Amino acid sequence: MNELMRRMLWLPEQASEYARRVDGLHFFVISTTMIAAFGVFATAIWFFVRYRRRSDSDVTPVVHPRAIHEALFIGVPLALFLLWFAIGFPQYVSLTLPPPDAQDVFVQGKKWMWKFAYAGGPNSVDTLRVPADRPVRLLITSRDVIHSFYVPALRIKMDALPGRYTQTWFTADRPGRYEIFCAEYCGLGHSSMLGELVVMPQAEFDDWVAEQRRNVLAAAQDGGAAVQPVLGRAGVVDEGRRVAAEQGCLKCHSVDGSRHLGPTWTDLYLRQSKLKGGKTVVADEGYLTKSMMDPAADIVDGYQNVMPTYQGRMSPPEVAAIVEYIKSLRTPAVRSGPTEGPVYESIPRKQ
Amino acid sequence: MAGHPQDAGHAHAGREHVHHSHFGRYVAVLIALLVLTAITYVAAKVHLPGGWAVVVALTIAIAKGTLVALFFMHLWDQRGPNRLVFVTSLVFVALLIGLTVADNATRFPLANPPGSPRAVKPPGFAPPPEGGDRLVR
Amino acid sequence: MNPSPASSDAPAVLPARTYLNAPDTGLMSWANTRDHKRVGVMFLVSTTIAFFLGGVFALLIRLELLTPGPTIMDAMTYNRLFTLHGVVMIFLFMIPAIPSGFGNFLLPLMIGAKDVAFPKLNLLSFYLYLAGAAVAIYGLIYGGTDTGWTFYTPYSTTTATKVVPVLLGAFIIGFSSILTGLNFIVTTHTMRAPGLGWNRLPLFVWAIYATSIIQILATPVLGMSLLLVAVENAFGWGIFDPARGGDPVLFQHFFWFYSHPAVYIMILPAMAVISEVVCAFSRKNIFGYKAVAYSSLGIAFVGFFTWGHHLFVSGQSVVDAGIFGVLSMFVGIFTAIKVFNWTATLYRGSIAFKTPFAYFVGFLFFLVFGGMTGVALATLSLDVHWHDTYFVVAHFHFIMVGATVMGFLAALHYWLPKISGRMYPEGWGLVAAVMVVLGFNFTFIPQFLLGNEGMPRRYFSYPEHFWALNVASTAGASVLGFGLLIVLVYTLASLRWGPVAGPNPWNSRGFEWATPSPPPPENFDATPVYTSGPHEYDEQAVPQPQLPEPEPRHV
Amino acid sequence: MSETTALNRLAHHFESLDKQQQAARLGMWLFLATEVLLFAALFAGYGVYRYLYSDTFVRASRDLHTWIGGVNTVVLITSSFTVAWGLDFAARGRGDRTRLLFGASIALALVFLALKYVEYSEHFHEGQLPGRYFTYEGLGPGPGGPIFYALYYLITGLHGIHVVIGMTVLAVIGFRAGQGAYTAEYHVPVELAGLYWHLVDLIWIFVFPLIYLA
Repeated sequence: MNELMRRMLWLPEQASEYARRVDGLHFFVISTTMIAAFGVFATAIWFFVRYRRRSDSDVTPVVHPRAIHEALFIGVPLALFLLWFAIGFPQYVSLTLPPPDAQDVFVQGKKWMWKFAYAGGPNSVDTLRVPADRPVRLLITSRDVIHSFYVPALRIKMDALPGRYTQTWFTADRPGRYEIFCAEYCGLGHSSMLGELVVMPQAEFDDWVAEQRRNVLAAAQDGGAAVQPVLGRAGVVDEGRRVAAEQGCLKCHSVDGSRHLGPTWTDLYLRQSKLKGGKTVVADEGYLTKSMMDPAADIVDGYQNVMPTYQGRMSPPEVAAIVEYIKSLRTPAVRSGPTEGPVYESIPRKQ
Repeated sequence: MAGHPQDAGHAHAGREHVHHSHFGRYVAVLIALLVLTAITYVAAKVHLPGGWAVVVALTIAIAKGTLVALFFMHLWDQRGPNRLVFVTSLVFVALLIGLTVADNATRFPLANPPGSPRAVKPPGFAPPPEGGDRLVR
Repeated sequence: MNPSPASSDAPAVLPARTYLNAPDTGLMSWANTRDHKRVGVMFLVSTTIAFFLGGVFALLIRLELLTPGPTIMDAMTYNRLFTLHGVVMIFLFMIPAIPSGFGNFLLPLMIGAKDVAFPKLNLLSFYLYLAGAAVAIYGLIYGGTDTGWTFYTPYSTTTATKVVPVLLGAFIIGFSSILTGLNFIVTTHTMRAPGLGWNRLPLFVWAIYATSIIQILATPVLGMSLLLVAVENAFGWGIFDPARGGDPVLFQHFFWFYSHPAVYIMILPAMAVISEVVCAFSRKNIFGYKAVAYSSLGIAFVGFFTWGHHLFVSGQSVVDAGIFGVLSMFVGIFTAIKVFNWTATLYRGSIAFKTPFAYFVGFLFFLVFGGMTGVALATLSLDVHWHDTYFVVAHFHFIMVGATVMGFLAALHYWLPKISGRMYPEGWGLVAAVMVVLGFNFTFIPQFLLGNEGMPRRYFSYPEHFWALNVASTAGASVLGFGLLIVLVYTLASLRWGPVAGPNPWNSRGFEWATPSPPPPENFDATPVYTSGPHEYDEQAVPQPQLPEPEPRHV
Repeated sequence: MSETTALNRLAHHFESLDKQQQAARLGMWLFLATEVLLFAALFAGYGVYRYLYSDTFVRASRDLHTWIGGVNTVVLITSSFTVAWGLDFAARGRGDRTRLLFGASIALALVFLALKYVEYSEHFHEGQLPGRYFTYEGLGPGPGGPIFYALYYLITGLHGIHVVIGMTVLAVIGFRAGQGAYTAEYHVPVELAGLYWHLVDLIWIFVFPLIYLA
């Protein structure tokens, strides 16, 4: 019955006990809505047929309601609605009361990606891994505008407010992969701000965390942070970093490998990129300089033409310094971004 | 004065304005308002503890406002709809203020602005360094 | 002075002197008019233009969503387009269309007045509307505003596109709305003709009166919050800016304090129309006059207590959520009362299935379904799943397009003879009505399912598994658009070639039919005196000897 | 004479002058209701931030010159009184006295604005400016100070605009009253101008404790 209703209403799979409870209410609410709507409609249609105008001189009686009619008109729907509320409100309240033993995950929305951080590491982008059958509390925030963290399969959603935290929690009980959407309009990339929730059995999750922490440690021993500017010509690079910050480049280009409004600068130098229209280009000094002067000329596929020209806004030495800074941003291995964990077959969705 | 076409109307308007002056009433209200202003001024200088200063100040303000509305603005001797309009608007003001402040007072504390003393961090709350306190501008 | 039944030999010519040709027909006489009927007609024309403009934007949006990726435009254009669609439809069409258009035309006629209380303010209201519309559209097109009509901070205060002109445009239109509401309330209070007590007031007037209350009390808060956003955007004063300690959720409180009641500004006038139409076409007294009349006031007041149900996932407190949640359950009751009473009115009526009635049928279905999904949305835990998904989009389109546009179209057909003196073609009317109602269902029922499946709104592209339902929705939208186009064509044609209607083509008992169609500039030759209500049909029919005994008055 | 004047005042679409005046009064009250709601949004904003940054707000309001606020309150209350008195004369057909008293009210309003100017220029000097322009250091760190001053300027600024509008209205109506445009039967414009001015006073009565005595 649950499965039939779920498919009829095109609801996504139910990955938690909470989702199943909410769906129970959903089925009840939709059924009463349907019955009421079609009840009213059937009555109306019956009246249309039964009392259709037979001649232009038809006479109609005066019909006034009795108190009982109006009492029923008010009482029946009100009782139903209050019943809905009485079921729905406790469910909503339960979402705001995470159990004390819940594992905390920090969620940060940013145009247009999701970052997840576990206490003690690791961090990940766009992929949230959680253990099955264990309560997980999400502490959600945003770097820029309001986003909304939405997992349809869990029936949960919570806005990410810039500068402050909101919370929600869930206990996923079905290992698998589920979609994460941004549900609050946040600009150009709103509809591509997608993420993935990976629910894994506790043991595999523990293995994954241990593996990730080892990697981070190794990277730290390799050379400090994951992103370590190659030194040399340090003065120019520092100058480039300063100019980039002043000119606001870093508002759209990240230096940690993450995707933002524009392509990241990490490992950008000499990278091959596919342009809009299919051409390929190598990001050498010439391309980087041209991109600052005439950004619209060669747009990398998948990005919007939103960058203003810096022609006349920076002196040639400043441009050169930025290019040197970009050249300095090279990593032995880029460590950010989702790391591959065990792969689960997602439960097949209907077509 | 013969042939008065709007007897009913003038009876009403006349009752209010023509037959007797309200001057005495205005003076009494003015004195009351000045006295209340003095009281609220002194009360503020005393620096009452806690939230009492606001409560006292607002109570006196409401009393003064009522005097102005009733006598200077003649709600005392005006028709029902006008009174209803004004009272209704005040009800909605109270509604808007009450429910927005109630929201801030009872929400998840960290959902309040981080600079506010009301945004109490729970013990053991340790966000990652790129947490919400830093904002991209 | 209640309207008399139409005699069989209705005049085949239009009255010689009407508001359309007296004092004269020049452009200046319209631009400078004080006549509420002319102001109403001007509002009708401009809101209808806005409606078709917004409709074109809607069709472009649906076309873009025909395939998962980019179809005919890029993301920026799409974001601007849905902002255009929202702002134009809500501020330029929905809010003024029925109150300022039909309300202006009909309200004085229905209460037997010569004009509204403040005719100059009324004209000013129209010019404010035009000015606001011009500023807003300028801002939308040249500024490329991409915030959506909700202007949520901090997106609206940090976006690179220009937002301030649109905010100012909406602010100015707000004043237009306030002036109209103020005028209607004062008119209803002070200008009713003799014999027209509150308990005999047409239900149209009751609902427009309730609408005006909302316009007066809610619009200033919108104006102030839009100004605050403009100040924030232009000068960075920090009231809503999280980086300066401001609270973006506070903006949502302010915005919905207006915009939730504004939903009732949009739906109450449609209910006003429907109350008139259902009586006229079933030739029956309204079932439960007081219930229908007072429930309008109930909606107006309780509608103010529910704004927080737009903030269930915004970080609002549980206490507020509970208060707003339970109060939202009550506002649905008033709509339920109306629906049941309208349906009961049909009982033992004499129903003529003309075009306005066809739209009543559509309205009834859309309102019940849209209304109940609205209450379902206010059920807190369900809202967490549905919030900001296509379920919400489908719900409010059921109310706004479904119910309000059906009300608008019913009004257009019902009162076209009153306004223009000519009839529309009945056959085409029914064909278009069927297309509109079916097309509407095909457009928005798939969107309910999309919302269930989890597709968020304002998505430029979407994962492939949402594809099928989106195609269905776009297909339905094209049928809906085509149906509306037919309405436009035959309405314009009938203004010139339609058969002359006569003063009361529907045999309605509504007071506005007691004067020639189109009415003379001063509405009535002499001040009317009312001896019976506008929804009383019992003693109207020509008595025939073979009829059974009259029914007892209380059944 | 007075009747004919009164009859000329009757607009074509009203049945009687009484109805017309009733309509004008109700219209004015509805307009005042919209004004109240306009300020309501600001007061709600004030309430929220007063709650969130209560300490800073208290300190900020103690920084202000309470005496200026107090004197301004007395000034506005007195101007309200003179307006009410002026209406009293208008109701007895003494338009010349109305002009005199409205003139007194305008003079008091000028005193109000002058004091406000003194206050504003001091704030500008101290860097007590809204939002991102805030440079004053007397309130310690945190966003409470800039927000207090943003609200301060919004509320007192909007109120100041209303004072200026009210003065203009009083000037026009007072001048016309002096010309004998109104009679004991028809003086509804005087009444409406008075209502507007009392509302300006009424709002200040609430602004004063909120801003200066918090």
